[in-house]
Amino acid sequence: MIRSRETRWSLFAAAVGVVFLFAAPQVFELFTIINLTTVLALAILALSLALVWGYGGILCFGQTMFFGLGAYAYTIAAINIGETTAPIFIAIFVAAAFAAILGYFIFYGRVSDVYLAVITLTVTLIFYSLLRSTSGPEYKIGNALLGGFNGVTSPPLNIPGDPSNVLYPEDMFYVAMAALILAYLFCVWLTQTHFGRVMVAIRENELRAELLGYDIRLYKLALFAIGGGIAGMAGVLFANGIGRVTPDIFNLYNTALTIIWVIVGGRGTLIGPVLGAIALFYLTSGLGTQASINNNLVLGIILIVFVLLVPRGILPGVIGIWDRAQSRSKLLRSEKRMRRRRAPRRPEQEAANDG
Amino acid sequence: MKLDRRRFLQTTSATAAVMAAPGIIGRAAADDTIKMVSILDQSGGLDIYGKPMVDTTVMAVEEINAAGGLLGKQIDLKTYDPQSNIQFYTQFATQAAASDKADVVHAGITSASREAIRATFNRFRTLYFYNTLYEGGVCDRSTYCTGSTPAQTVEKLVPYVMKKWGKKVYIVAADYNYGHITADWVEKYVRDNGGENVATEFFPLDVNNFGTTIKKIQAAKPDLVMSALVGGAHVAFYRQYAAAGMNNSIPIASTTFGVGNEHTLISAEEGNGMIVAYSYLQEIDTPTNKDFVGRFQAKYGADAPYINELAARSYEGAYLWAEGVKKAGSTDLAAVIEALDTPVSYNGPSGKLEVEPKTHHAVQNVYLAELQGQKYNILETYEQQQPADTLLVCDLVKEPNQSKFYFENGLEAAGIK
Amino acid sequence: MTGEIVLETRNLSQHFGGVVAVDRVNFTLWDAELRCLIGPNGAGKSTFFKCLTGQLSPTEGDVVIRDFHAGGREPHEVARLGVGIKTQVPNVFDGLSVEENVWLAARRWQGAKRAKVLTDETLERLVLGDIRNDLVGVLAHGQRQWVELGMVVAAEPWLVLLDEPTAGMTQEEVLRTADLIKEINQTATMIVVEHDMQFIRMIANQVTVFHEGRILIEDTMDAVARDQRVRDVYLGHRQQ
Amino acid sequence: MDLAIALALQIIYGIANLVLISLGLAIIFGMMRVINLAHGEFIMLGGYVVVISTNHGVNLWFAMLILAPVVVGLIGVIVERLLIRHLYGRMVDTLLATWGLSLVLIGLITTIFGAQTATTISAPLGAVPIGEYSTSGYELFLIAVAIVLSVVVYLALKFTRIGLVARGTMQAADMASALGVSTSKVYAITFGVGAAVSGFAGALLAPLTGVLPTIGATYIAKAFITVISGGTAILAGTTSASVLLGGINGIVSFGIGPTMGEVALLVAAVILLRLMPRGITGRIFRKSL
Repeated sequence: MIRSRETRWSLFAAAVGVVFLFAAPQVFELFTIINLTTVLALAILALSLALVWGYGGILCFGQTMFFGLGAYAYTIAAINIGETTAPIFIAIFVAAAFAAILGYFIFYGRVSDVYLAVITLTVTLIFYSLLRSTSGPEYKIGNALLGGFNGVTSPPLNIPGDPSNVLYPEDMFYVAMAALILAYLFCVWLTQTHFGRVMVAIRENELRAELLGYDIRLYKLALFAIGGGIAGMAGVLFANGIGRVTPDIFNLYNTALTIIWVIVGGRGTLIGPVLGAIALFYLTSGLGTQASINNNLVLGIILIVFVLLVPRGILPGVIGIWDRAQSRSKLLRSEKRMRRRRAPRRPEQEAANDG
Repeated sequence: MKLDRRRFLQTTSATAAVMAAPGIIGRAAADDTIKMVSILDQSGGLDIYGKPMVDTTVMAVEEINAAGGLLGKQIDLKTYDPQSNIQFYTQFATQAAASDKADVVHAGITSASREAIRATFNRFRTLYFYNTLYEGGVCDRSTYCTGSTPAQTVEKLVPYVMKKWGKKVYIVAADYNYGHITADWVEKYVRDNGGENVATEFFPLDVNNFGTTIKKIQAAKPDLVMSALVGGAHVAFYRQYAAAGMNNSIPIASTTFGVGNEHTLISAEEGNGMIVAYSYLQEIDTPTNKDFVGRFQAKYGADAPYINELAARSYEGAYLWAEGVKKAGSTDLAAVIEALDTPVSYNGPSGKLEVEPKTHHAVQNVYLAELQGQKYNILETYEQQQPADTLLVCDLVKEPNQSKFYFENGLEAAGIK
Repeated sequence: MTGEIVLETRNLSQHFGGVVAVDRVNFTLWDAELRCLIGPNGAGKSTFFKCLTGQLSPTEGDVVIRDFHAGGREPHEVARLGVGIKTQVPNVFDGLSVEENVWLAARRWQGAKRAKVLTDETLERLVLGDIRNDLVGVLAHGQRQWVELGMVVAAEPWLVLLDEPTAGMTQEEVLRTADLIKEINQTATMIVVEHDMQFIRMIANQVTVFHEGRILIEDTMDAVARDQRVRDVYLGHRQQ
Repeated sequence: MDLAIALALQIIYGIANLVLISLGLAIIFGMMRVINLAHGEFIMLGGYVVVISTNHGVNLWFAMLILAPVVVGLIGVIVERLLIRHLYGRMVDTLLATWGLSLVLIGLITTIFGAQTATTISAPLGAVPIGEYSTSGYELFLIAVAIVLSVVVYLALKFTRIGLVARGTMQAADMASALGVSTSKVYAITFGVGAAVSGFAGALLAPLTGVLPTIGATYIAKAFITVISGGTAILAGTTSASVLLGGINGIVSFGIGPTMGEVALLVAAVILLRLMPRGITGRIFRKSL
């Protein structure tokens, strides 16, 4: 019953992550380590969408809204409170709570599919429009001015209980990497629980799940809120990586990009979208260091070639090749076994099955 | 919190000094060049501004190198394209400061991107030049803002057009920080000159349907419209305004029309008669400028884009920095800052450009011009305008250890207005 | 009829635009019964079934299951009463294995341990053991039907509603299904919607015939089979 | 009174504008269930055809009404043949592919023509006085074009063979193949027509807007929201959603301000989809085109 292979690979992936956590600062240059905070924040954002969309089948076209809410909530809370430990939890709570409210609105209204995509996109764009026009001094929450288009400077994380002891950007890497590993393990665990199986079941067939007595609205809402919370946490890290939150987080480009990461990495896996986000970030930023060919052109061609050659995304593509070799022999064996058992008793059924 | 932040910056600069040690060794090893990094958008929505800026930056560096370089060394210019995306700004800023160990970085178009990277440059004690016209208010020891600010241009434009056209002014502006602050300055100068501000309306940057507003303007019957609209979508305003026949009845003045070469994106008859104010226009009739324009067009072809203030200032910004290095005789941060603040000046295409030591902004000429046939006729020249707005809040001579953006939340929050 | 009424519809109607698919039906099901609903295509029996299961919200009238007013409720609320439902088109989790499908049904009502046992029992009972690890999506139509029946059984319902359980099955499978239904009926009250008369003969004692959205007749199978009106509307229809 | 008429015309123009920028997307989505993220770039291409060709002395009307839809339509057919056809039934992959396509088109145009291209055209037909007010004659012309275009699409759906397939597809996604029509050909034509309509819209808007390689981003979100809010019916959905969203946008823009006008449009779409989870034509006008 327990998908032991998946668990094994997940733990392996997490172990690789832990090795990276300790090895990276020894191997990479300082600037790489500093920049990794941002990259890892985006990776966690991709993970949250991998959970909500890849596992839950909820095509959320506005995952960046929870990401942005987390980033803003963290920044505003930290400015008001004067330390950053509580704001982390406030940010996660705000993002999850908003996801829950929006989820209630969506799922109890039976909105799904592309219509759900448009609602989530639209709400994200509402945040984008509203936040951009908050440049005046009248837009403030507590002591924090919202800053409009230019955004707000985000206070850096401090050691819990010691507000004056702030983390250096390179120390943020440890926090971000640990957060990614923990968030990933949490998601793996979640998919293994009864809740996670029901979510997959709902993705596979909503009506059947309902007919079994599962309240799919509630399950979707719960998953949506969890995904929102994870995205909110990613937002906290992003605010630290950039040192600032701006309404651009909520723009169409970024929210579509999140979808692209998940497709590139592979839907239905958790680690795939994480790798997809990291790969695309470095591909795009790598292109940014050259100026001879237009970056959009190169990136666009790469994505198109990719979708034609690797239709299911990076990870499922690799697994598929691996599996085909494995399962072919397995299938042969089990078929032989079946034939041996059934053939003497029910020859007519074999015939029926063949026809 | 403010205290904590400052403390953070102090602690980080201390670490930066420690970390700079291996950096200095590294620099000594590759001491044959001076490292300059440019981070400007060459793709994405901001490329209309970024691409010409990169072109002129490259041209300036090539010229300096051809003339023997700086302090006997060649300038090694690296250009990064953040693709109109803030996460790449911080990525490349960190790379420039921590990995390339740049002696100077010329970077940033929007204020959001500038603020995101300024913190990084502070931390790594990297000299930073911001060559874009913007809302003013940055007050930072190691940052130089060479572009014009609203007080410099709006102050001249408003009285001129009010005298010419009348006292009732209708303001349309982009709904973001720069638009709001510019609108504030326009309102102030309209009041100061005894005019009446009929209405101020703000538009999201991606709106490109201005019909209802044009009707409102028709209803309000102002003497003139002041525009602080920004970006590709807002070009639509001028076209729809002309399509409704308004350009013949109520004229438009602007300090933002043209930074994205908007005057070539609308036809001649749509733009004729508009009056703008900038600290550089390609049409400036001086030998230095004509020579500059000639070299630019020779390098980038006859189809080269119009050179606007952003592009010209990027060129001049590079030279201004080079003057500072020459005077300092080194690329050491403190020495270059000291040299720049003496103050250094550079006679460029726009005329004399001089560092204003209190604000690290630039004293510069301002030109008023009328658009005719997609070209500007210069009407007035105002020599050596001070960055009056930033001077109200910033004094780096008295208080050198500052790194603030005073106008982050508008003028009112900064105590002006 | 004796015993307790477990399911009842009162003036149940379902309209689609101007079309009246179910027209003021009063239907009563008694405890431990195995009731078959028959009728030609378009008679309204499937619509009626969907009203019972919460898939459709009735335009008028009510469905009462024991004391619960089920009309207009969500399917999961109906299922939560202990009702096992199998729809006309096999509704299974194609991307999951046979075992996981059944487990999801069992686990809805039971703790992890009991669910495991129940899953194993059900797989054995329905002879699905050999294909327990196969993805349901790759199975033949009849097998998928069986998986769905397994899901119904694993939930240990006291009331079972089946819509055309033998559609697409081989003769052999139909026979086994008939046996299974009788077996389920030992512990559960049942409604089976079917139009395969042969199959109904195998399992039914009491039959309700639908015609044009109403109940035409309700009697034993033999009596129904002899009824001229049924021959006209139902058998006549089948011959077309 | 004059103001009321002028404003009403302006709001109607806002609606017509929304119809124009959405219809191409609606055709492709309605018939093929492909969400074309390069839609904004098709509009941009239409604008570029007009700007570039008029710069080379081509007549403005010819460029807008004929050249732009033909060129962009052909590009659409080529894109369908080379790219989209490999991805049918994989809605999610088409998201990625059309996203890539949008980047390629932006990059290609920037590489060829630079970040901006000077133009010589302005809106023809002059200004039309309405009492003390005046409105653009060209905007009135665009209202007429939007109406004519809608009627043409209606007739095409109602009376042509492709229209028949389209109606089938709108009712049930796999109907088209069941009808035994060569779906491959139908899809190529559909994608081409959708692209042509988008290019046409871009061309018509070129004299009223800025034409830049990156301008597509201005249109795509609004078009996407309008089409999906409308539901599956290509024409009834798009027009009804345009009327609702464009109307609200216009009224709020005038009453409160442009920023709130934009927000009101978005909020209206969210509420609409909550109340009608399958869009307007999923709930009412179900049998419409």
